[in-house]
Amino acid sequence: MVVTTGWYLALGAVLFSMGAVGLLVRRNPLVMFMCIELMLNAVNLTFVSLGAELGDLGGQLSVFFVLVVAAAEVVVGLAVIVAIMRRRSGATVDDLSVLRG
Amino acid sequence: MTVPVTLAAAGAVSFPVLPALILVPLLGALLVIVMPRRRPELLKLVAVSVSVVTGAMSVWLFTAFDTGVTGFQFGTEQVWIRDLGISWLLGIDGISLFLVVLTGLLFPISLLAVDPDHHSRSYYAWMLVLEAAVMGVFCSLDLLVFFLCFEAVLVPMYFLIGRWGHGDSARAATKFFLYTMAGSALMLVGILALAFMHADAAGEALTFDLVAIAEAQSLSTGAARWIFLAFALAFAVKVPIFPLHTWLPDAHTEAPTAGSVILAGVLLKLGTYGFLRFGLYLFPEASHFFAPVFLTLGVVGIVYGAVVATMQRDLKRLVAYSSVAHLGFIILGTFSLNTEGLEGSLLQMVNHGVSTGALFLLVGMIYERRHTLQIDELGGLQKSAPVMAAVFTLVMLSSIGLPGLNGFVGEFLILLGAFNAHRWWAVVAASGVILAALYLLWAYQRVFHGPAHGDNAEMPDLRIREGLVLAPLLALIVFMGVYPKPVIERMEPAVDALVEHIERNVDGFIEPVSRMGADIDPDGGDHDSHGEG
Amino acid sequence: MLDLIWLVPGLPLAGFLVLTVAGRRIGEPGAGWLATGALTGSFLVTVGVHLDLVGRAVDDRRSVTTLFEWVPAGDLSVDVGFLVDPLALTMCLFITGVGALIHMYAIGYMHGDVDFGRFFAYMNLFAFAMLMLVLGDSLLLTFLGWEGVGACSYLLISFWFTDEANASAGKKAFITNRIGDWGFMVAMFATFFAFGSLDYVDVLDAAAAGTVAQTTATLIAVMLFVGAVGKSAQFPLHLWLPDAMAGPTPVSALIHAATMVTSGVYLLTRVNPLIADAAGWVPDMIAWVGVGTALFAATAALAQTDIKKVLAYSTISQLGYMFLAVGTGAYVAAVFHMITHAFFKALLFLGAGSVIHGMDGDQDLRHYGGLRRFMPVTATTFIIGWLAIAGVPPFAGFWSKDEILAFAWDRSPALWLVGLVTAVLTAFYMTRQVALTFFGRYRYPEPQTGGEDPATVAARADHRPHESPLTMTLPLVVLAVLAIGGGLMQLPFSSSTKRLEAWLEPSLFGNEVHLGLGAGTQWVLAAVAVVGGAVGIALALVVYLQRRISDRAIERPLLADAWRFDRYVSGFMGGPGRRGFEATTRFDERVVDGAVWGVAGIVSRTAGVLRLFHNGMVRTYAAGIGVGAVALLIWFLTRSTL
Amino acid sequence: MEPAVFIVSAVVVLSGALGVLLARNPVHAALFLVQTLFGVAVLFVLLNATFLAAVQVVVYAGAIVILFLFVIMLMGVDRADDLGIEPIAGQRPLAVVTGASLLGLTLVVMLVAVDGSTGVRAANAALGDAADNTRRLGEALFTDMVYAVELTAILLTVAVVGAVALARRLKGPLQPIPVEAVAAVPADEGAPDLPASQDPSPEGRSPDDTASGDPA
Repeated sequence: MVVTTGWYLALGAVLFSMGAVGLLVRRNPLVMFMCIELMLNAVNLTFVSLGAELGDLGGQLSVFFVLVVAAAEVVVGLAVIVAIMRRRSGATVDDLSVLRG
Repeated sequence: MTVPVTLAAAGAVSFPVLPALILVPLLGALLVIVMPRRRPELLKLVAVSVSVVTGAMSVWLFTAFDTGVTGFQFGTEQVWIRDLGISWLLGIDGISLFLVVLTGLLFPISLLAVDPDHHSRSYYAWMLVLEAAVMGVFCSLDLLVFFLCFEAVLVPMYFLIGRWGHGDSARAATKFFLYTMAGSALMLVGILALAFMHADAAGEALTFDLVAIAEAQSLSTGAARWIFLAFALAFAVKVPIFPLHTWLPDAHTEAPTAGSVILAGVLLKLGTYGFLRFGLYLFPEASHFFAPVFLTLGVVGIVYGAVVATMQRDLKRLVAYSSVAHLGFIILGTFSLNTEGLEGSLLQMVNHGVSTGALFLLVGMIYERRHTLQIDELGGLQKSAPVMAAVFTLVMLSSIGLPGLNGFVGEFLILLGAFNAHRWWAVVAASGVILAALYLLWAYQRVFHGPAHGDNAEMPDLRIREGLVLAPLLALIVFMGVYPKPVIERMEPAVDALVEHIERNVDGFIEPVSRMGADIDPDGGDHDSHGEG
Repeated sequence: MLDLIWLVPGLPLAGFLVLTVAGRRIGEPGAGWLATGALTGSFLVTVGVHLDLVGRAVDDRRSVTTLFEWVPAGDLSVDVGFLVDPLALTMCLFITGVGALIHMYAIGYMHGDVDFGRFFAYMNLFAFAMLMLVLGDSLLLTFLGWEGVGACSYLLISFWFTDEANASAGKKAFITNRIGDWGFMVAMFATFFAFGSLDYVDVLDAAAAGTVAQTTATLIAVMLFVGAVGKSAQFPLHLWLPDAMAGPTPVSALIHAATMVTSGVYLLTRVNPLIADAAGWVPDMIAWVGVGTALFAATAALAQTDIKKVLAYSTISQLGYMFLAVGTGAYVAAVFHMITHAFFKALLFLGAGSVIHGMDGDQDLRHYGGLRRFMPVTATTFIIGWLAIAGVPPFAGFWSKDEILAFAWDRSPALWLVGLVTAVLTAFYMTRQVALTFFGRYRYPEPQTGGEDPATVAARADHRPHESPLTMTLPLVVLAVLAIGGGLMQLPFSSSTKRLEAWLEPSLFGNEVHLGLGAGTQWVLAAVAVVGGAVGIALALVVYLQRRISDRAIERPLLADAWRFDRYVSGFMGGPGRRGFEATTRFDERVVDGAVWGVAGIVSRTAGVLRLFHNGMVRTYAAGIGVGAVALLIWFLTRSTL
Repeated sequence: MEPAVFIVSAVVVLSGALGVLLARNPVHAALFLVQTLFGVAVLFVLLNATFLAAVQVVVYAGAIVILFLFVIMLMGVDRADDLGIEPIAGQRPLAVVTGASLLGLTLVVMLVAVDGSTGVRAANAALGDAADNTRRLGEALFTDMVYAVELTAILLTVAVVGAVALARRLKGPLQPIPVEAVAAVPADEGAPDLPASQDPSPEGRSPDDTASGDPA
């Protein structure tokens, strides 16, 4: 039994979908962030496996940048959550619909 | 690409005066913004001196302009986006010269005439930005730069109307902005289509150079007609041509005095100038093809604007609708496609700017004193303010088109040109002259004549400062009525060239001119020049 | 001397400018004397030019003096220049001469008015415009004067602007005139189209040479006639003139009797080659409109009670005679009547002004009576004017009217008959006016019809009518002399006594019709006219002095209302016309602007629906992204061949 | 050996993900996330991406998740989620359908596409073996991609500054988020810390009245 690239890709797809479902279902902003991380990881996995399939370094390079951006995003996102929680602890994202049209 | 721009007579002018016309007000606006907060009285001084410098430069252009030269003068070119063939290509000819001068004159006057009642810093900054944008429109010979300036005009005007206006000014400003913006959206598409199709047809690199595109006339007839319509819509809203005029009364009524003056004096000319420069020049065949439509709309505008003006209850709205009528004349002259009509149109643009500008200044002065412009609430003002009444009379007579004052020359030439081209349109349009007398004299009677009651009896007369502000306009009203030759002789080569350009590019088109002893057939067959020569 | 012709309009213009700037400071009576002086100077220059011209050969009497180029545009080139020829100069002579007298008169009449300086500024401006009208060397320059006099007329009619009626009258005059101006403008367009020029010299010479097509000439002539009808208050554009009497009386005398209203006649005389080239019905139309207006206005004059309105309708009627003359080709007679009319009608108006002045502003004929005892000079001169207009020989009016009637007979006896009836009516209503004003009982202190407050009647009892000052009576005397002797310039006895005809000949291009009547016929016609006049006078005396017949039989309300024509027009303008304007305005608000707001409303409503999707829930947005991603994937898959 | 490692890692990854999805307590969720990240790191090693595996452990598991935990602990937001209710009607079915469709479609795309993959081989740089991986990655990052790397540096700096600015404790009392806005169907008006008026009426602010909005 040989592990082909397809296996990795399938795993990535499952992981991505689970992250997406989590994002849609959970209400705690922190957990939603985590789901986003899951999705990013799924994409990273796909990048690396396709890079391996094609013998190209580009996939790994992309992952590097995804990691950086993810880190930056988490930092800012968490700061926003802190700012919100300070005013109203225990808020879920459903409570924050101030910007409704 | 070489620029077919004639450098001013004495070789090259070392000082790039056209860029300066745009940059000086822009830098002035920056200066106003960074002025120290402690010295608010300096704001007006700086703003006025900047606009006076700009005005002086434009007047210098008038004197330095080479009367005998056909092409563009004072040309400069500064490449902007090389790959797309966009450059700051500036130049003026006899058509744009007067609009530049008019802009240069009206801005200092309106800045001097009225002080904003709040937030003077941003007021002056916006006014100067507006001046820069308008100058850009009149000077640019690059389609995209033109469009940029054409649209850039809207932003300062939006704020001037919205923030310093009266009444429901935010709504009027929004209406103005959205209406004109919607009109010009298609023009951008038209400009792009024109440039790409020209580049395709001519096999050249992409360029937005007006002269190159216009002289090549590389588009197919059908394409040119569609693109002309895209341009025409933008200009028609801006002019405004009936039935796209309803933003104008609202904007005028709610705008501050200076805003009204600039709006009537300069901004409306963007549309009529656009028709001359970009409509007729770029699309001679399409202009000729659609001329009957625009002539009809022009005539409808003349009569309709006058009729609606008659029934207005607000003095400013009345003047606004009179603008609709006056601009109908300009459209009529433009689409007569002969020298007399075009020169009349150009002259009328300047005249309308001067006369209606003065009218709005006077109306603003009345508002300042009485805090109302409802005609019912005014009356008998001639008793308390005889000098103002006299000035108003002069301006009104100019607006009515009394010979000897400026309004007449333009109107007469327009009708003369229109009569040569399309007889019955001119005959109907001439009746606008009767209606003009009707609405203005009736308004004058209700505002200035009759017994004065209450506050009307106490209204102070014109102050010295106000008189001085109005003086240049009054002088122009008389001078251009008595001796319009210096103006006409400067525009003649450019207009002749434009007419020749149309003749050259429209099959079987001969400029409709008069001829000796010609017979006027009684059926009034519209002598439309097709193969009649 | 010819080089100084620019001084003729130049002096009044200078006077206007000085008075505009410093009129208030110069004050009374300096401003008046300045204005009078300016016009007197013009008169003297005109006389000088006249003598110059008289000394020249007949074919050398037309010259053009160009000052500067006015409107050079394309093929059009119009100069500011003066066409000096006998016709223009004749006009100038009586405009400046009569004008100067009226200016002088106004110094007394306007005494004590707060706007004394402004009045004389306007008067001088008017004189300038009027002189430009007659001296202009092109249609366009004439049009400048044409509109200029209209504007001055507007300013002067509404001079006492605090009264709404005056303001309305001024406005009405201007707008009605503008209708005529429309015709003038169209005529100019057609002229330029046909001739490529607007200069009289080019146009008239070409027309006289017969190069112009008949249709073209007809169009131009008819349109100029429309202009003339407006300016000269002919039916149906006569409405403004009776109302124009709201202005100060010197204005009525100068503008609405002597000069401006005759400019229509001048214009048609000026373009006589075009009328000659036009279709045959054009002169007939002019003649019939003229004679019809003459009759119509004379009937209206019968029943007027305002002393100035009688004269106003009389002016309309006399102008009708001039149009009749133009229509019959008797240009000389038209100009002749224009001049004599200027003399006697100015005299009558000034006399009326003197009466009004003496009666403290009361203008109602019925309140006068017996005034000759109080104002002898006014009464004497007024009576001279009356005899002149009534066609009593040898006063000036007799000669000119007689000549016109002779031409009318020559053209068509029907025209002559209407003209004769008008002459009888003229004699009647003028006699009525004189009788009511100067003869009979002094009725002023009596209670008037309509149940007056006894206090006002008592206050009137103390009033003593008085004669006017010398500045006012002197012009009356001068004009009276002219009204007596004016006929001398054109006596019909032989070609040597027809001085005016010989003098005007270079301006007429041989279009002057020559009477085909024998001397005998002419004598008979003259006798009939004299008898007719006498009958009119006698009838009026019977009615108004002897009171044998009730004046109610004659003064019908229908006539006093001028056949209700004005009422119908005003009713139309105030009713359906106004409603039409209002409907257009509503159309603008509801339909044109409504469409704009309708589009805005559609956008707004669409947005209102779309905003429901923006519920502020992050997870809903996320779901939207998810669904979008799925949709995109499906789209890719369906497109992809895989 | 490879299939075994892959299967074990896959189980670890997926169970961790399921844990994140279902854990009521955020702290537990964070720990499940660590589990998933480790699983992915192992897979990276399996794919010869040794450097990324290290970064995955150090940055993700070591830094980011710790940051999550810090926030949870410090802010006291470790209150358990009530997964039993769903305020937004239809959200869950929609989520399941969306997730399933995503899964199905991506699987179709990937599995069908990879066999007939049209990707360009070794377009950027050769992959090299596991031992060489770090050196090659470093070379690529600091030669060809040096601008991009510098840009990420700027991005991170901005993020840090932004985070400090956002999370800073301000002087004065905090404005609570209005209760209306907290309701499931919020009221219409905007929050008070939005600019009060956007219309250009004379009362509105002008550009020269410098930033006057609520700095919070």
